[in-house]
Amino acid sequence: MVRRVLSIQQQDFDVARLQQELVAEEPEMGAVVSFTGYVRGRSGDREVSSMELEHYPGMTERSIEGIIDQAAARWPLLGVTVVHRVGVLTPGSRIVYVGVGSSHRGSAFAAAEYIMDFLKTGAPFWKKETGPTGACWVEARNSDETAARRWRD
Amino acid sequence: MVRRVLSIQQQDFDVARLQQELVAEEPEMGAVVSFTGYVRGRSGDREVSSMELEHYPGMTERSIEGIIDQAAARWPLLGVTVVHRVGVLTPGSRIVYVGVGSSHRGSAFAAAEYIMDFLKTGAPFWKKETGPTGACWVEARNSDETAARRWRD
Amino acid sequence: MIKVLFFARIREQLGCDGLEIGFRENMANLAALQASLIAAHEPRWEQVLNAPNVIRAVNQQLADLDHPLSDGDEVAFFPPVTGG
Amino acid sequence: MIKVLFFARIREQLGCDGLEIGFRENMANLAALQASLIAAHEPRWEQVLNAPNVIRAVNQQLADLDHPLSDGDEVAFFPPVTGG
Repeated sequence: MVRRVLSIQQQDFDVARLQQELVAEEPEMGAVVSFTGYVRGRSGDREVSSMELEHYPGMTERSIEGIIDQAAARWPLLGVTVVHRVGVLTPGSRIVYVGVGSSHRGSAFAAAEYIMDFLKTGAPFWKKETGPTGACWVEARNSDETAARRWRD
Repeated sequence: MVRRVLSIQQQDFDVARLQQELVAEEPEMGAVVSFTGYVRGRSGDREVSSMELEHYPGMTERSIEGIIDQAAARWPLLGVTVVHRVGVLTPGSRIVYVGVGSSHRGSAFAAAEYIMDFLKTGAPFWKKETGPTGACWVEARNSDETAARRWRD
Repeated sequence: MIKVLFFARIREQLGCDGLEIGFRENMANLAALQASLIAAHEPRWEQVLNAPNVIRAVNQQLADLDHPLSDGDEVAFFPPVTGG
Repeated sequence: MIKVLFFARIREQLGCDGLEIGFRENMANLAALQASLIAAHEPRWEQVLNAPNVIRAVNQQLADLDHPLSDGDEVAFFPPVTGG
């Protein structure tokens, strides 16, 4: 079973520490690919002053465990870390971290992108953006569905 | 022109600081993909006790600038950082960092992998591995050429 | 007893985080449970729960309307996800 | 003057980091320069510089053997790269 760290949390995270833990004491580790998502100050042409992230406790963790299992079955991975924040976040804040360690870069890149694509479409998180004219739930994007679907072909 | 940081250096680097500089003050930044390469303790079935990285000063920087230009022409990028170490490194050490920032994750993933593939095949660096039975120059891998070639199709 | 949860936009449109309803023989599947919820509330519930992009889960796994239910199940209704 | 550099395995096989040679009319291209280098050294240079996977650069850009040379150019010989 691939070494894994999974956390849903309100507080910020430290990418260097997460990467250090992913790599630690693993002599075969040759490649780490990480993704960090940030709150942008604009969404389309709306200004965003803050964002609130809601999730479904329990189901979120199960979904992400399942996504990691799928990725580990497809590629030879040495470690996977997924951290996703919830609560109120301001522009420039980190939202999500996905780190994947492997012996070679090809599987690390592929698995990190796979995990992000399925996290976007299969893990129960919802974003509500607040701007000068009020708060709106973010609508799901077709491009995310398309990104996840290409792994099934 | 995409904001860029490029360094060839003997000393280690701090992935959190490099990522912080990549993101700083850019309100459109939504996604950062980073790759970190590490010295592995084994190479095939040979044990590796240390590795020496040689480069061609001048041409190395030009090659990497050209690779970044190509990536920035293909994808809408907000920032690119490439740091490559030279000199003697021991297993577990960081060798290379590629960080790419963009508004959306698709272009950040694609450009980071593109830059790594061309760095592996087009930038003049050479590795010599030292193990219990002596030192050997690392042979170029066909899989790296194949990885770079797929971007041309 | 069936535990019913609502999230995000759906939670706000219904003005309800969740509720518990006694399990009855006529709640054999998710469609039947949804019909009981609609019957027991204002017309707004019908519009919200029948909307084409509502996602449903039973015991934290995605489920279609014909998914069978048992006493003690946890059912959730939510909009398409937007995390990451 | 042409500045000639050797790197990595090729540097070690030749036992030489680099050298400078006066530019002459008969060094019109990279092939001609390579022939002069081979003619001026031990037979080992021919094996090393003619090996099928040798990479060559002129003024820090990859170049084929028919690449023209001018006085003041920087020429490099090196094996396939293995960084990253």
